[in-house]
Amino acid sequence: MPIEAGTQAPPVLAANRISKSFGEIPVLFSVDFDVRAGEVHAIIGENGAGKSTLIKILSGFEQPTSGTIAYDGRVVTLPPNGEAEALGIVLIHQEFNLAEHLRVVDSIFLGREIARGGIMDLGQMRERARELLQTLHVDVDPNARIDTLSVADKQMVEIAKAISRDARVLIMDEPTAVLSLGETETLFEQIHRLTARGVAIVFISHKLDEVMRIADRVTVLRDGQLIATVEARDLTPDSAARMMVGRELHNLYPPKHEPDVDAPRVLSVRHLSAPGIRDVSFDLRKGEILGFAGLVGSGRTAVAEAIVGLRHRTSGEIEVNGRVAHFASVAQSLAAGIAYMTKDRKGKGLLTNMGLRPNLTLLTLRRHLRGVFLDTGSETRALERAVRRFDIRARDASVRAGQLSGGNQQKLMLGKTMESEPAIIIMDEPTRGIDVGTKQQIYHIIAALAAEGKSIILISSELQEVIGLSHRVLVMRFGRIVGELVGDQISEEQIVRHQMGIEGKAA
Amino acid sequence: QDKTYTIGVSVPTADHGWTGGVDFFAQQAVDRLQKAYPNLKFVLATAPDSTKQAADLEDMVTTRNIDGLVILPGDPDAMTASIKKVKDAGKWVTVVDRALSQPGIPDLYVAGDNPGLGKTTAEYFKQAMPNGGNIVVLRGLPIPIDKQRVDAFMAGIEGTNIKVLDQQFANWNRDDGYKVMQDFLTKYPNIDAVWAQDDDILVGALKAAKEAGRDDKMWFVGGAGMNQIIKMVEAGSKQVPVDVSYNPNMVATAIDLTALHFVANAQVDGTMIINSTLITKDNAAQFDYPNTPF
Amino acid sequence: MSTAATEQQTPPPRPARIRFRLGALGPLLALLLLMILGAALNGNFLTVANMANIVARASFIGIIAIGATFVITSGGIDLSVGSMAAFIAGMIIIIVNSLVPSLGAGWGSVGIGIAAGLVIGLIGGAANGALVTIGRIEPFIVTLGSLGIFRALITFLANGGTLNLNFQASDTYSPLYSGSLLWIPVPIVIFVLVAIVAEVAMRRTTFGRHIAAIGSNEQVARYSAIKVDRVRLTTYALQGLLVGLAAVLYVPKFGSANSSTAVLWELQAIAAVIIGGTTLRGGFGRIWGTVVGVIILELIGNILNLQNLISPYLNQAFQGAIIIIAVLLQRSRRTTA
Amino acid sequence: MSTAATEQQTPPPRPARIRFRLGALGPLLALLLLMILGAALNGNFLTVANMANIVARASFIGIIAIGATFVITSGGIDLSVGSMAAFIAGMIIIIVNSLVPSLGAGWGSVGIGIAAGLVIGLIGGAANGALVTIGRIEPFIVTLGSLGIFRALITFLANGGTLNLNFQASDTYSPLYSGSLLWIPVPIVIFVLVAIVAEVAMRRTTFGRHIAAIGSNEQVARYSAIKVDRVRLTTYALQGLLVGLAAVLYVPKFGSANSSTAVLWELQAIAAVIIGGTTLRGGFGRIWGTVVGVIILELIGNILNLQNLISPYLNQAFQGAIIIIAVLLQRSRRTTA
Ligand SMILES: Nc1ncnc2c1ncn2[C@@H]1O[C@H](COP(=O)(O)OP(=O)(O)OP(=O)(O)O)[C@@H](O)[C@H]1O
Ligand SMILES: Nc1ncnc2c1ncn2[C@@H]1O[C@H](COP(=O)(O)OP(=O)(O)OP(=O)(O)O)[C@@H](O)[C@H]1O
Ligand SMILES: [Mg+2]
Ligand SMILES: [Mg+2]
Repeated sequence: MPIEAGTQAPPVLAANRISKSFGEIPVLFSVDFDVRAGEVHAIIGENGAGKSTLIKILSGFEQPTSGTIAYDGRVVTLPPNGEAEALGIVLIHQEFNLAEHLRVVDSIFLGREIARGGIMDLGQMRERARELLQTLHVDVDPNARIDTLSVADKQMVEIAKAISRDARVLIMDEPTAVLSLGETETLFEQIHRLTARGVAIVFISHKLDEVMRIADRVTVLRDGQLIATVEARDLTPDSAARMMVGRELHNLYPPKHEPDVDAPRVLSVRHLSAPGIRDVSFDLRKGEILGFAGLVGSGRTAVAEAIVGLRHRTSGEIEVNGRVAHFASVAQSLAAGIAYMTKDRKGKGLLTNMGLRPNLTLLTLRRHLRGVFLDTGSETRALERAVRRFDIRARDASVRAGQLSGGNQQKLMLGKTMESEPAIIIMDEPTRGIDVGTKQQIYHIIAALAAEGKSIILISSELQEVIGLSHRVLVMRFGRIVGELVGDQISEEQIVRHQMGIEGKAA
Repeated sequence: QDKTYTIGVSVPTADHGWTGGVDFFAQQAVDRLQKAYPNLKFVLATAPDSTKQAADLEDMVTTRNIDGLVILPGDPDAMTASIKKVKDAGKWVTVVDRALSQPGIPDLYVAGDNPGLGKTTAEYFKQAMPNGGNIVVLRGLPIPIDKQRVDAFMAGIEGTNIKVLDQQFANWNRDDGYKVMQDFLTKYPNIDAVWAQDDDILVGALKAAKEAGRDDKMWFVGGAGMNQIIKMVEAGSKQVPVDVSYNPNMVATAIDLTALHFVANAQVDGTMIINSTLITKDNAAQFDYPNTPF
Repeated sequence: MSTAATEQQTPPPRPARIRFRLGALGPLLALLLLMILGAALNGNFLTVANMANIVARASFIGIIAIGATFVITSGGIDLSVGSMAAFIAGMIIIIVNSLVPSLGAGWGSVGIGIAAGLVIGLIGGAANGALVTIGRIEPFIVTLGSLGIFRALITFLANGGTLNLNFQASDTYSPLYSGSLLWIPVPIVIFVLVAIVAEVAMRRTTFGRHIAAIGSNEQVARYSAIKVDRVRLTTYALQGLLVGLAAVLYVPKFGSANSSTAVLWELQAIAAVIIGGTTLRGGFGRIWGTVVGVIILELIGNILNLQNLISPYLNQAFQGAIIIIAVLLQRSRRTTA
Repeated sequence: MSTAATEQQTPPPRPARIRFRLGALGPLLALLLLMILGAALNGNFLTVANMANIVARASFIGIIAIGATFVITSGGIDLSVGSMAAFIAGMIIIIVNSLVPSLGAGWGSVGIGIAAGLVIGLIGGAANGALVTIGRIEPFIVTLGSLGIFRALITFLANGGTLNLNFQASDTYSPLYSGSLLWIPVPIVIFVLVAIVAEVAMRRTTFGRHIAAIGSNEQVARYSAIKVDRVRLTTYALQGLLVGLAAVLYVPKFGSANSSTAVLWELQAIAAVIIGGTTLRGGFGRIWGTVVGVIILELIGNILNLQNLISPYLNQAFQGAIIIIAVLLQRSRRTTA
């Protein structure tokens, strides 16, 4: 049956004057929000604005401190812990909600197994899982264990899981943060399919171009306040940014200062091979920002991890400042002035059950020793510095890292890496989940670091930032470097062609 | 007669049949004497290990102001120092069963006779198999009293044709007695007799032999005088012709004597050895105590 | 583009499958090596009789260890199983003895005793579970506590000594241990049945999935609308029930129970579970592995008794070494939580 | 913007302190209640003598439990401490006795014995650590194995009997247990010193921070340039050293060692650690809590000796109940891994 989509339809799910506090800490102030059948309603806002909190309330994972939820016009109290899925309200969490020991198929159906009398129909489950993954063009074996998947694949499994429930309202919290163009396109295909069927979609993203493309309406939050809800077509990236950040956002990317050609090589990688990569060679010069582009799974992280000694190196050589180096551990590469910032902040970056201070200084504890004892005072000062420099927003200093908003966790991780004041910094998806305002800050920080003679390897699936920041771009495909772009070759079109293998060395 | 005395009684936790018997008889004696003599108070403590038993002694002296102590030391060597402290504090000390590593500490020593148990058993084996035979030995836990028993037994059968095919620890426990015996039966096609050293082990060993259908091809000797076994001996069982007494009741004797010292200041000091005697069909009746849990 | 997407996802799940096979190999390999060792040491080792002995002995701890596999997979632990078994055995004896005068020594009394044993186990286990889930106390502490409580209760019931089953009653009862079904000893039959059911429950039921999920990441399980506390409690109740079953099989063996019954069975059960490849931190468990683990443990004791090379004083050392080696054969799949 | 940020940022971590205080309250509360109970039961309970007894007793397990706190905080476990203590005590006795003929029974021989004891502990612990880190075996299994090995070795050394310390040597040695420093018994002095140093190490050193990080998320620790294996190994070595120290204090008290020495100390130590509020899954540990935990355990035994109400058979039950209650007073801060 045809469902009249878009603006005329009545709201399926609506939040009226929702407020929320954690303890005595308010994070939402009487926010109104609704989503209609067949529409895509995007929520944008700075890190810590309250987006995730709002949608957790909309899906029952958190209860509002005050205000009401209306479902099909009726005021309801949503059941907790994802039981609202039974009502057709499905949430894709910002942080993965997957158990590492389980297999893909088990994760997709967890809590919703296809079973008769408690006995599961494994065959059917595997079949359904395979179909789902195919519709998403994800080629992972349903029997593969989650902990063997790459971050992007995990995200796609989450999406598969979500669309497997026949949702009436599907809420996605930054689903594209870890996806590259390819997966993002597939996701959007599915979103169109669903909206055509009258499913209401709530979509959170910091990538404004995506929002412009996919959303019918856009709601802007700032510091827990509802700023506005507007038709997407009335919105320009600049106006959106202004509403989010509360100020004009000119020149997102700072001007590039190419390092002079005779700048010394600080890092040379020769014929490096490791699990996931084959025969990778490149140079990094003092003061250079070297971008690594490539589809997710193309081996960029593998390169980084092989360099800093996190991944076993099968062959090849690394020179730092002209001297051959063999790093067996992060400690050694750090001592040589090379720092690596992981893209897996929850699994490898932060101790989510610990405070901000121990997280920030974990990499560099020795700097905070007085004699043999830790000087918590100097740690606290370091935290204050980092908070100012990276605009880390916690409602109060005692929250555990896991309680920070996603983007603020990312900022904390940036701060942690920078604490080590490395000469060479490898950043893996550094702005993953970070709002435009802060992105701008971080881009300027990166440029400044380069300007003062630090060298940066920038791994990012967000082409714009690779293009906007890099002096030189290497494109990877199938674990090999398939192209090098310099100067005005650095363009979206060129990079994509290399990524796809339409151009450049065969992989 | 109006002065009241407190007697501390410290015994091992009931961690197997025999110590269970000790606890039972100690408790019984305490209840009996408290009724009989209103001016006697008792403090009964059971300890799973020497750390706890040492602690118990300290507590009895410090917080219960005992006048006398009756102790069956779980590990006499480890307890010697602690018992000496009690003695030095001027308390009467009665030691039961096991000899301390330092002579002259107890006022009264009611000695169990572990070597005697091995010796008596060896005597019986010698006269029961004059032309020798193949036997297996199921030992207790690897602790000194076990060693004393086994060494005495080995010495006893020295020079006879009695051949000890094998010996393994069965930890004074029925399950282990059962397992070890099962494996001995697998290992040795002909076994003429079994020394199980303790009646709990014996129960397990018997069960194993019975299941293997070989219980009629061999006879068994246990030790300690567990009621269930006494009854078998009394009934003239072929598998279990005799038992060797090692009576947990000795703790009651010690408590009685100590009580006498206080209420009647009778001459009870010195050493008193409770012999390990052979229990046969004829004298079994006098070892068959009514309603004992042991 | 989609094609590209499919292309670029390189490796088929080869790694996964391989790891699994290797993991599986571990305990079986250890088992095999021990069998060879045993056969080399003693000609009677491989006899049907000896093998039957071993499996029959393994059945008690085996049944308990199967329960422990569920508890551990869900991220818990139960130290109370040994003393709970002793307590239940004691209760069965007391109940049957008390019924004999009125109901006689037939299956009437014995049947009630057996039923009671199972029920007590279920309740005892559920109590542990309730303290863990509702009380929110570390399972280690809860069950260390109940270990003490059950052990004390059996000592108290037996008045420090031994509880003996009424003689006629034990004649009725004993076939349940010493009897055979189609030439197979009853305890073995029951052990195998329990193992099969458990294996299915672990692999093919939602219950099995849910405990693995809880053990792997409780938060994820909770967010997946799984009734975490209820499932947890169920694993402990199930453990209790199986302890009850083990006790039901144990009573006819000697017709007695005392304070030294089933001492330290908990350690053996847990060791068996881990030797079998279940991860102690939870999230992954396999029943058949546990079964192999229990057999390995029994084999060690058996082999030690069948040889004359090692001084009995060193038995424990040999045992310890074998346990380590058995696990060394399958490196602990340490997945960071 | 940054200003805004700092505003939101700075407020002193009030909630944090509250959370902490609540967590802390638990063991202290249990301690207090037990003290009151003891005082009510017996007038001599609160005497200096009795208190001194209790703390002095607690020192053995206490010193070991402090080591266990580090191991457990880093996400490991060590079951071998009890039998390792017995083995080391045996070795000390053997070494001292063997030296007496040549060096006499003075501090020469005793000193060497003590040094040897500590070194053996260090090595033993390091061996456990190596198997866990390099061998990648579940610590539970490694230490269950070494538990058996150490226990067997002491049995073997004592040839199934008991090792007794040479008499003159023990006269030299005994002050180390029964002596006093400024009216405080030596074992208490040492216990307190160890506790203070450990508390500082846990809170104020990189080592303490690193083990917490490893226990909380090993991957993150590795990516944060922490030498995970080395730190892990260190915790086990440290545990071993402290076991050695406990043995050094044990020998002069009991002057002997055999296969039944220090049985099940591991369970008491772990119980104390958890009663103290350290999380068994790792990531959070506190030394002073462990100290309180050990004292609580000793208090229970002491209080049971102060009264005649409870049948000795039920001691264990009472103990178990108290342990559970003590932890119930501080709900386990279950952090979902
Ligand atoms: N469980 C919690 N306890 C305490 N504070 C919390 C908790 N969850 C979120 N907060 C706080 O609430 C505020 C809003 O968080 P939220 O995750 O909704 O922000 P967000 O808009 O999703 O940010 P991001 O774009 O970075 O994901 C943040 O300041 C965060 O620190
Ligand atoms: N330990 C490993 N052994 C074998 N293959 C691996 C291993 N780790 C990763 N791979 C494979 O190597 C390829 C690259 O691995 P990786 O997970 O590092 O992708 P990636 O570097 O994260 O991709 P990107 O960082 O570019 O998004 C993937 O196909 C992955 O399956
Ligand atoms: Mg968010
Ligand atoms: Mg974000």
